[in-house]
Amino acid sequence: MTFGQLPYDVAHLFGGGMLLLSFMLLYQRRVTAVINGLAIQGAILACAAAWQGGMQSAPQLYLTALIAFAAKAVLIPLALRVLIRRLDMDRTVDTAMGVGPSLIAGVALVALAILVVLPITTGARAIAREDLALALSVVLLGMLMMITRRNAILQVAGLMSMENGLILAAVGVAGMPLVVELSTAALVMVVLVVAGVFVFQIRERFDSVDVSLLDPHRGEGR
Amino acid sequence: MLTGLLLGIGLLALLALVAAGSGWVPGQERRAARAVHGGCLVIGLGFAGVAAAKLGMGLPEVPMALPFGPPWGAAVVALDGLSAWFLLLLGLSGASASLFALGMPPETGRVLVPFPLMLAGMALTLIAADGFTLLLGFEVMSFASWALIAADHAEAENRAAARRYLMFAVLAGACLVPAFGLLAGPAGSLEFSALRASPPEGWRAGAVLALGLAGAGAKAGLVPLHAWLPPAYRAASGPVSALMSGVMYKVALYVLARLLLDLCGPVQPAWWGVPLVVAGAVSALFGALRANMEAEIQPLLACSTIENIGFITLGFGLTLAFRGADLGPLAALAAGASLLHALNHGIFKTLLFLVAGAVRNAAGSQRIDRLGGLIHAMPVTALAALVGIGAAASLPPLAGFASEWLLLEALLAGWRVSDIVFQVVVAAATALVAMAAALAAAAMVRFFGLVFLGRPRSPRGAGAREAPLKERWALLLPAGLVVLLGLFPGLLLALAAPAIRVLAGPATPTPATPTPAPAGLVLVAGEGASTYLPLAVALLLALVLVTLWFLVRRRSTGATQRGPVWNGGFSDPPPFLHFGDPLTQPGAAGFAQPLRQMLGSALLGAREVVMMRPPGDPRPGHFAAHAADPTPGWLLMPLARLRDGIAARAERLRDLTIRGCLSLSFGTLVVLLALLAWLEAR
Amino acid sequence: MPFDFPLPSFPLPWAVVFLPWAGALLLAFLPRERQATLANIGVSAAGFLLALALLAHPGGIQGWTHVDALNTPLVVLSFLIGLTTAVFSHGAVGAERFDALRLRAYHVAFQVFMGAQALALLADNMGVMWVAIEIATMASVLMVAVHGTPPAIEAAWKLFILCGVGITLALFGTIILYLAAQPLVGHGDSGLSWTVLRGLAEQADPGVLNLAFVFLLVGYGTKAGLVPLHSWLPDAEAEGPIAISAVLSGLLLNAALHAVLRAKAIVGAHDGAVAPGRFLLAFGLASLLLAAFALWRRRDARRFFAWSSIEHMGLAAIAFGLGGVAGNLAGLLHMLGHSLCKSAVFFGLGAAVRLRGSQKTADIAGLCASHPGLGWALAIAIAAVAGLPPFSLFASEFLLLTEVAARHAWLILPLGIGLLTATVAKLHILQALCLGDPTPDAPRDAASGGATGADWFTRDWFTLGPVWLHLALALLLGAALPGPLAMLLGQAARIPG
Amino acid sequence: MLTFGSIIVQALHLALVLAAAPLVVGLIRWLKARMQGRRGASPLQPLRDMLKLLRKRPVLAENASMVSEVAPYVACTASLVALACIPSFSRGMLLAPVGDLILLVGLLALARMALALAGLDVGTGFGGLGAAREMSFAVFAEPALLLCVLTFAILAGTTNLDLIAATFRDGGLGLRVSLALAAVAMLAVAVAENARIPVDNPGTHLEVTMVHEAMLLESSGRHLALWEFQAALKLTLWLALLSAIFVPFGTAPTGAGPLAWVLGLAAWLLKLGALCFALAVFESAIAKMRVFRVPEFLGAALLLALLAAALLFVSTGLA
Repeated sequence: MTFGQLPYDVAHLFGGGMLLLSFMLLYQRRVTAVINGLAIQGAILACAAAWQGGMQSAPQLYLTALIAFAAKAVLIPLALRVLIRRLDMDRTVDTAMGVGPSLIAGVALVALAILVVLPITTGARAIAREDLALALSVVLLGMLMMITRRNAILQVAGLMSMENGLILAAVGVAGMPLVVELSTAALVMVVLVVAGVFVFQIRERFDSVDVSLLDPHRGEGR
Repeated sequence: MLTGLLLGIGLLALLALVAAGSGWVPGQERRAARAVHGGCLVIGLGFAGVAAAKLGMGLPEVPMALPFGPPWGAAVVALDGLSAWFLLLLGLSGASASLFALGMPPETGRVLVPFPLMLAGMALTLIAADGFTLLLGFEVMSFASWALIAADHAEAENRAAARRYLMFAVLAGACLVPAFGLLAGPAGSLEFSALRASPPEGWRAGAVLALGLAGAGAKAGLVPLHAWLPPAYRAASGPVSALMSGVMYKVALYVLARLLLDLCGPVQPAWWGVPLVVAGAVSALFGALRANMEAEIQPLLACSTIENIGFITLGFGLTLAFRGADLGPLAALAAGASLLHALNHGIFKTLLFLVAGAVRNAAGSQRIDRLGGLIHAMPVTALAALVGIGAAASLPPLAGFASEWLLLEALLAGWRVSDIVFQVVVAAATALVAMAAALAAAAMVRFFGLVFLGRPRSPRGAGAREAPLKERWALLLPAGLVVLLGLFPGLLLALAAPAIRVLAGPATPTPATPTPAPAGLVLVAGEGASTYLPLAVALLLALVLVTLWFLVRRRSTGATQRGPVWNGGFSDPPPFLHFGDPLTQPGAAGFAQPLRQMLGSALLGAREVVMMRPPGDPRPGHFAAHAADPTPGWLLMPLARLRDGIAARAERLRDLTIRGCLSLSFGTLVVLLALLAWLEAR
Repeated sequence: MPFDFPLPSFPLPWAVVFLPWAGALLLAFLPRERQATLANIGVSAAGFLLALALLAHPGGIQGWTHVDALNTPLVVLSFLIGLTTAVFSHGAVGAERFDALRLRAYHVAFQVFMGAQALALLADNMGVMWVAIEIATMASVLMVAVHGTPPAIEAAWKLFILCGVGITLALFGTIILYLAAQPLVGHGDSGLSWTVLRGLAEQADPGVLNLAFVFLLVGYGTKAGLVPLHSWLPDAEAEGPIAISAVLSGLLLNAALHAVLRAKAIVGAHDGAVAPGRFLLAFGLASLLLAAFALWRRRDARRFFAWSSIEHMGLAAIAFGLGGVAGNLAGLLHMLGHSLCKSAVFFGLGAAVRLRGSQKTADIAGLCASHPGLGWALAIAIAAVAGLPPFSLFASEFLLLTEVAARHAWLILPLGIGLLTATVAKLHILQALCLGDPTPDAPRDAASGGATGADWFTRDWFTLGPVWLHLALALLLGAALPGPLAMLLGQAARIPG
Repeated sequence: MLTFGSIIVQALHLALVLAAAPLVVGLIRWLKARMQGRRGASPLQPLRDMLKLLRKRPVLAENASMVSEVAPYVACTASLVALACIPSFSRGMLLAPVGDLILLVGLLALARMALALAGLDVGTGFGGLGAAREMSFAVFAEPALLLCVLTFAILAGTTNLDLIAATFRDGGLGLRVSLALAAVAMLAVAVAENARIPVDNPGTHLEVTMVHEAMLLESSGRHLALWEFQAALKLTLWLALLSAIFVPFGTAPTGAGPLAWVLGLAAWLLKLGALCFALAVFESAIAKMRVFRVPEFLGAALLLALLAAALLFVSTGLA
């Protein structure tokens, strides 16, 4: 396999775009904006997958791209919007950590990701390494988002963002078997989480201020 | 022979199954009880027979690998001198206890199931020849005895006792298992032959010593790990406590001896003896003192057990020290003292606990303050008890004295280890042992004098009847043994020679080496200079007694006359007090008063509360005596508080929202990644 | 292996996986309680028989699956516990008061879970293993949530989110693992094959391997309930039908720990990579110590034993972290023994909870006095879980302790403290539940479908049978394992390295 | 071992101590009386008392058991056997191999327990009180005694009384601080064991002094005679023990002839008389102490004995 400079740059660009969007998600204060950002990230992921499909001449990646686009850029964001309307949720984000600190933490996480990936120069191809650093950053930022937001919908968004990073890594590794299957399986889980929010009307189970509501549910007082 | 033993163990397990099965069929308890106890009796006698054959005929010791065992290897069993010696005790004591239980009203399944299991566990521990089998038997024994203690679990006190008991048993296991691991080292084989081949060195050896002492000590009830012991006996029935006190602690001591004296190899330094000597002496003193404070007979006897365990441990410590100082004959002397005392104590304590069981059955209580005057109603039991307390108070020529004589001789020779610290320790230990012996005598006088002599203290006690025939036989069997053991300690030591060689080193003479003519009738110590001739002493005593009696009765022919008690001129009690004025009889607390004031207040935190009414107030005054063992206060309570404190802190981790839990996971991930980055950057 | 399997090309592992799934399909259409529970037993029994056939399987890779000494005993045990759970559930499901839909969902989820469990153990392809664990997670979420009460949903949601995140991380680790193998194997499925990876690990990039291990550890470690990733476990095991608690702690945790072990084996094969054992050791110690102290604050009996699962997983992790044949054997034995004993406890506890109508410890006192058969069975089962002899947890804890003492003596102290604290806590609960004055049974209304006193007695053996069977097996495992099985375990202990 | 001479010596010794026992008690009483300015009863008075008591019909309490009847014989026997082993005018008696110091302690304990049980038999307050105190005092006396034995054992290498006496007589040990300390300790133990002032007062039956006599309140007739005799034997035993160990001079060696015996006899009588005198002086000079001061008294003896052993470790360079 020989990659020219351009394909590498483009793939890198997609990855960088996803990371940027992760930061944007971390930065957003409004729920709808977060969902929009998520949709864009899903779209970029689809592009990245398609690009890699072309680069590695692996047709199954096109399928991945298609699924990612349909589900992550269109369907799930739509569903989340419906959910927000149905549950009549607060439209502003209730953060547990201020935006500033969470951005700083995000930068630190990216630095950590790079630090961790840095020693892997030996033997591994540069593209994989760069992609790995980006994907790792996206995953970590997604998780950071999950723990800095109190709203269930936004936590689902964080989980999705994590999963996006995951797929980015999967499509970035040349010749990864079972990509389609794995990405689909991961997607199914996210869909089920969203469905769970739907079915059980879980509004604020993550972090309710209403202790009297939560305590009996934990089964055992202190 | 080993096959026979294993068969016995298997049969015991089968008996337990039978007993468990009989629980489903109502109305079969009587037959089940007879089957279980009869079986235990026969198997116990079999054990004793096999052990005696092994010791007497010096059969070869061939380790045998069993067809089953833990998943990583076969279980190995063997019967060497040390095992056989303790097996002999197990057989004799087990047979006595079973015989006694046969005479008692049938027990429920709660007792019938664990009883044979406990015997099986002990036998397995004794014949084990690898670490796993040993601890398997050891813990089975602990668990079964827990079930026996918890059998009467309706009372909260008994439950607490059982819980504490099991806790210490687990502690013992948790100490002994790593001790074996340390002993095995990276080579990993736990077979005794392999362990002996590579004795531990340096800090490993020290750790084995500490863990072994703590582990076996926790099970044997060495101070300060004895807190569980007296309460455990409040609950157990006579035969069960006889078995526990007579044999179970000996099994723990067997493990101690096996671990420290045998498996650690013969080259350990002399100072190894010091911790054992100190622990033994302190246990002896504490146990004997507590025995004087207890208000119930079974805890009283249990405390006396602590004292005797201390003696045996002390002997093991001296053996270690003498062996380390290359004083072979003295090591053999100390080892012989310990082994003989283990056997003697096992038998006479079995006897005393069976007596206690008979008293409980007959008089319906074990509180000293509800008993009294039982010698009139239960003459045979009283006679057996008298033999027992004589041995427990180490009076010549009974069993306890011979072994204590050996122990004291070993202590008196302790100065030969040329180390001033050890010498002073041994001198102090001598004083403590003597004090403990005197305290034990006081405790035994208190036991016999208040329970069997005097007047009854309660209507129920006054209505006591002599124990049934089987129980009486079960009392007379160990009583006869106590007398025999006391008269022929030399023969016993000759029998114990293989066991002594295990402890003191292969080429040591036994203290019964027949330098003067009649072999086996003489105990010799101190290079042949000190001797004890129990048979001669006994004959002399008998001769003098008979002569004296004859002379006195010839001079004084008058028959005795009965009259009312004089009691220093005090007036007779009013007729409505059927048992006399109860306040004029010494009570359990009253008898203990001098010792409580002299030693109890300092060592046991004992105090007395006397509440006298002002003149003219008709209400009765009050007297209360308390003695509290300090060890729970400074050992268990702080630990429990620490545990609760940590638990409360740990609880904060549980009380998290989902976001908090996620943060935990995330934090873990980030920390691991950072760690990775740091590791790789190095 | 005693004889060759007649059809070497017959995909036995897949049959083991798909039989329960087919059963799930069948059960989805059985509306009546009695039929459904009996069918459930039938399917489970068939699955167990098939799993037994694995013992005769020559071993080796078959497509995405492989059969070796490590996973065979785990699979067989899983199906055994599946069968006993089905039997138990036949006696117990009436008391759960399911409506028709929930009953079907429950059975379907159960069988789906069983299949996924088998696949997770049998998978050679790490990707397939991941998918299987994901399916098992989702099935268990359904099983926990099946009652639909607020606490159940709370617990299920916690399980879902925490394990979902964990599983995502595990997938990331799997991808990185492939990244390590990719330069060596090129394209194709073999890049995710555990056997291939294990063989090639020595030549792979250690940095990539390290990274992969961290993610796999955190990911699957979450499922295995290792502290500090354990938060979902106590609640999940304490809600939902009690049969599920037995399955969760008996099977799911094993599958997850097995996955961690496989990852450890790969990374451990490379000398330049970080020593994975240390990580496992640290997680194991944290689990042991936290759980040991947390046990003292439990007032809910099921949560108590859920925490004890954390503790036991910690012990197994310590054993695997020690590594070596003895360490691995201890860990494996501990996993097997824990599954047997813990599910036995949950069966007994289930009956007790049903009788007393509460799962608070204070409401379930004195079982030995009121129901001697149940009380003593439960007492012995708890003692077995506490590591008292002669059951197999004693053997494994013994081996672990001696191993630790022989090789890392400084570990004795934390390990001993944790073990002692936990064991004593279990003895406390043993006495609290089984001994003493009995608390009154809950009153039963006829409409509830719950068993009356006499009825309970007839169904008695659906509870006590499994309990005694498990205890007997644990006894065999601990003290008298038949030779071939002992050999199998010995082989298994060599696999993780 | 079993020579004719040893048998003769043993028989003579037995006769001697049997005769000496009542006389020793009487002598001390007489000496004390003289010192206190009274004329005092004849030294033979205790013997007369005993003989008279023997003839009287014993009265037992209604609820007394066999213990009351058997205990005096047992106690007397134990004391007598112990006394028979202590060399008096000559060493090498028949019972010399039996005469072990630890056995002696055991026999004393046997006598003590018989006494205490007899005191408890009827269940009266006085008997219990006396028994409790008697057993409690022994708790301090026995260790002190055994530490003294430790000192002897270190010096003589044995616990056999005969050999110890021989070593101290012939071994040329000279004057040793350790032995002096041990002697003081042993004297204190002897005072306590024999219920003498300051531990107990043998001359009264008042409740305040009750230890030994309290246990005998219910005995009468031949039983009381036996108890009195036992007390006398015990006192003689202690005096003989002290003289055998600390002043072994003049004692005839093993296998000596009658001339040496006569010399030894004279020396022994002299020693005994001196000890009686010393005891009388001591008892006349000091007052009885409170019961609960006794542990301090015996504790001091215990410490002295420990000090004796420790000094020995240091001074003889055994360390």
